[in-house]
Amino acid sequence: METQVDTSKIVKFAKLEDVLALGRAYSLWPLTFGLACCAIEMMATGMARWDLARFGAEVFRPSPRQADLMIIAGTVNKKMAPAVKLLYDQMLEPKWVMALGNCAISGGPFVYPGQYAVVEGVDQLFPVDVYVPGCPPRPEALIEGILKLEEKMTGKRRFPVAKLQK
Amino acid sequence: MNSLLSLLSLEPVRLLLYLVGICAFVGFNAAYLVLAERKIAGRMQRRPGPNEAGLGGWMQPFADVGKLFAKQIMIPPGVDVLLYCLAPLMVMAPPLICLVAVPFGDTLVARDLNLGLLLVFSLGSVNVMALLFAGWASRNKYSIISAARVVSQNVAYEIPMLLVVLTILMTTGTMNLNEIVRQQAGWFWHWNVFRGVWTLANPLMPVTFVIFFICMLAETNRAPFDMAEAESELVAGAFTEYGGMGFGVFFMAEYTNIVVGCSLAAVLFLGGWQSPIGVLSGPVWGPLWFLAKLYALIFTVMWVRWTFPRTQFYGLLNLSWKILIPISLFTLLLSGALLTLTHLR
Amino acid sequence: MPGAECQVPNDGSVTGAAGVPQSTIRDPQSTIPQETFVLNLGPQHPAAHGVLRVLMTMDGEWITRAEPVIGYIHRMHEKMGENRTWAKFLPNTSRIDYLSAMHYTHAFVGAVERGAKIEVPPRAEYLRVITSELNRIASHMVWWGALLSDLGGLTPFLYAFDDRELILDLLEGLCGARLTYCYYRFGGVCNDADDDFLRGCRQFVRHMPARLKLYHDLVTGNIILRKRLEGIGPISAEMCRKYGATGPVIRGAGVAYDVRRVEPYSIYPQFDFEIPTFPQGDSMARYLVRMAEMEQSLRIIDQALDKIPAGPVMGKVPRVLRLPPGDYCYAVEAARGRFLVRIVSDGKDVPYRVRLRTPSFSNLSLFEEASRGMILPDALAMMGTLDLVIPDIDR
Amino acid sequence: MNPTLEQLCEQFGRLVGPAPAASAAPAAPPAPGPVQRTDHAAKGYDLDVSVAPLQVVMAAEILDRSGFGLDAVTGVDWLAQGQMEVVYDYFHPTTPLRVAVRTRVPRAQPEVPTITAIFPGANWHERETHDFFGLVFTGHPNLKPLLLPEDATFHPLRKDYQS
Repeated sequence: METQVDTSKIVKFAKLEDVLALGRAYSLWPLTFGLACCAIEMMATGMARWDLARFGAEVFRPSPRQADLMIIAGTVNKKMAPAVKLLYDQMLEPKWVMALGNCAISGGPFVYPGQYAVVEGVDQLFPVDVYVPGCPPRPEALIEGILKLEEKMTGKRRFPVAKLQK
Repeated sequence: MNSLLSLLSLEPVRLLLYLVGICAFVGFNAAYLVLAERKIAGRMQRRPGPNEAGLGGWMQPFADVGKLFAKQIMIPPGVDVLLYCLAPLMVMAPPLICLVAVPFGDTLVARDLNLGLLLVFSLGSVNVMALLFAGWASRNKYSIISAARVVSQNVAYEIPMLLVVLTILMTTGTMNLNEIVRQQAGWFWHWNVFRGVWTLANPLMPVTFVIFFICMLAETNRAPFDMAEAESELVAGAFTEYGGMGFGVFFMAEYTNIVVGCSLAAVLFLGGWQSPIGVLSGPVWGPLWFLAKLYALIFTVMWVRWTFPRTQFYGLLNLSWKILIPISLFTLLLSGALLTLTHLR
Repeated sequence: MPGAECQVPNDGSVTGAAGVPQSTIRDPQSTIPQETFVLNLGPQHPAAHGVLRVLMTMDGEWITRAEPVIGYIHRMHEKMGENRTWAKFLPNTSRIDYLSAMHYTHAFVGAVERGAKIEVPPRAEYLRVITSELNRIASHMVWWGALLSDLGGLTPFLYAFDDRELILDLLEGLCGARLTYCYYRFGGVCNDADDDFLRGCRQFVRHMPARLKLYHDLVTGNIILRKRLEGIGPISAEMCRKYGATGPVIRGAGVAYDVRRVEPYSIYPQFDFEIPTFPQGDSMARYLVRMAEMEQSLRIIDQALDKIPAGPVMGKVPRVLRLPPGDYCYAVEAARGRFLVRIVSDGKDVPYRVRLRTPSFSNLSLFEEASRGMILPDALAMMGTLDLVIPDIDR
Repeated sequence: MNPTLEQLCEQFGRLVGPAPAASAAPAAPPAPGPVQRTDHAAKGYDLDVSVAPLQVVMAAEILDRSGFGLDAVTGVDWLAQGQMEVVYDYFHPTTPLRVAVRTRVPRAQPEVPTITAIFPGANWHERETHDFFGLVFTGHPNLKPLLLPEDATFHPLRKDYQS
């Protein structure tokens, strides 16, 4: 994460920051960018049964300039890696990345000694905010990933879950 | 107190107040029509739509706008900076000015212009220029294709639209929008869309209305004619390279254009602020009727969008040049001939 | 800049075919100076269905040459086949074409069973047929929705996914996965179906015809859709043969080629079903073929549910699987066409070579020839009716 | 235009000689005769034809005339024998006939003529085989890497490939 300039360390507008974070959290527009199997589950999450729209995150923008969240849904291989990196660079700050599925996290089932094609985790290319494991992850997992991301932005969880009392 | 009232009646002050009102109206509409569209799309697709931000999702527009405002402002390298920055301004200003001439009620009109219709149509065409600038300046091939499409599409659909409006003008005899509305007083069969049928001024008036509506969809680049932003073909069309609020302005302008287009349709064909049932009219009911008609039309626009696939580009042009223009020309001639006949008699 | 490379090749075979609206084809003899530019469509593009990249040389909106560039999701499945035992390769087979995972596993399992001469119990065969056909319907639904969203109508996408979820519920109950099932094993299937699954299948078979009728009412009759698909992207039977295009593409060209019928495998000969063909060869024909196939799949499931016997679902399989040296092929009709597995064994417990011949690969390879002279939206509509799954092409 | 197996056997017999020729490689998995009928239920194809590298084009012509379509082009690396095998799979759209044509080239100089002129679909299959095995299809119009990155110089499916 050190690659990004964290402006909040330099200038801090306490309340405004909080309000903006809330706005960002409730309006995460993902990039229309599917790679492999996980993309189908990503689509399924946007569909009627799970409806990503409830969280304001159904506005899939095809242009990286208008997207806030890049969901790496699938395997990134060495031929694709420069393109993925370029897409990440084209997105405007503030931007977030979700590694959806084992392939995006670590290369998943395609990693073995001597493999020649797969990038072993997109965090080798750019910082990743949320990791959602699964092969492919279920739509619930993707929604949980979005909620985790919101928690990361606002510091509060949208649907609080029970925690063990210390 | 008296001086305050006299201040209010001063023309510049009144105009200023109206402009503030129009800006608020536009802002409110752009924000909540987006939400309405997302909700309506959700309902049509058997899902709830945005409902987590605020009660039932009513805070969603604030979240979106807040986020868009706080996005990084970037001018991509290699763009034509002047045009790139000018385009969002040019796309937003004309529909705002158009609303000056639109009568929301009998007296609720910013400027009761004699040539209101002319103003609306001349400013409405600037929209094309803005998208052309945006597409050309963006240094992106998709944007350039989109710009070319927008121009040819708008030119093609301006013609039948103007022919249709000429037909209306021949029967009404005025370009004052408020005057056009006043002529449609009475029950709903006095509206222009129906009156031509039974007064035999132009029996094809309902067809004309349909043509006007189709042209309005095409002029505002809405589905099924959304060639400028054909997502599956041209990524995001003319505003592929716009992010943050630059893109937000295009988004707002799209909905403002819809508001202008639908209010024109309501004024020209559906009796504007006139009550459909003869009673319940007046300075309070008038604007309500107008808004009801406006939002019913806007709902239809959204309904169409979430029902039909996109037309193919050449099919779109063929529809205009081969079908709409001949029909609208025919209705124009027909109402001209009928008018001449009635005058001779 | 009138140059040699700017001219539309006038071979007449594809672009001049009957039924194509003339307005969408540029006159090759046109003397207007043409200036071409290269449009790099993808690898991230909403119509690319993943990471397909097409280098389009465009003359305005006309495509003079569209060269697909693939390999952006190459995942070395064939190399992995040589690195692990026969059984350990099974999970890979559901990730090649994740939309018709059952068929792909079926082909690999079938090839190994052919080599090792493993008998499959009848109940397992019936379960394979039922799940395969369910998977085919689910895959066609994704195609239907994706095609319509390519054409700009998003709502059908959601309708299709709604019904697809019903299938996924059934399959999830059976094998625990929504997408990458890996349900078949050498000698059978991994779980026996319970009554819930069979009852659910019955309900689905009863539920689906009404929905298909709704699909037709909503979409197939739509004038815009017909204008977008009819006469667009004609692919002749000869072209399919030369390029090896199979599945709905060749059936949309009027050839009743279906591996289930021509080269029967599993217990398909026992079922009564039709091979829908449409002779026009255009995008609409391919559309109608897939829509009709869903009905036929329902018929097969219905018959299989009637006849499914009781009994074991796993045959006798040796603990360490070794195939006699030689090569073994097994072809199945996947949702996108003929899928062929050719395995070469040298007698060890790992394959010597696994060749996966995927249908999308061949179906896409004719795109360059078929899209010549089309305009961009038509080419994308045609690409939508080819029903591409990019990892299936790149493997 | 539905060929029978006999017709095909006869045509291939004329191409490669009817008598079973002795194979150059001693313990190669395929087989005694150049034209071999196989059991579809056991192997998955009906006819197995071994030809010399230069004959693949003529074999493709025979099958093209009989109405076959190209299924796949496959390479197999026989490291122990120092050979590379190229297998062409053909299917017939209307009859349940499947033919495998195979040829072997020395590993040191893996060159096979292209059949792109007859089956344009072979274009991609041959490019892919070139990617994976370094097999050179002479006369191929565009033998660039297909699945591997544009600048790839390695051939991962060779048995001696180390990453």
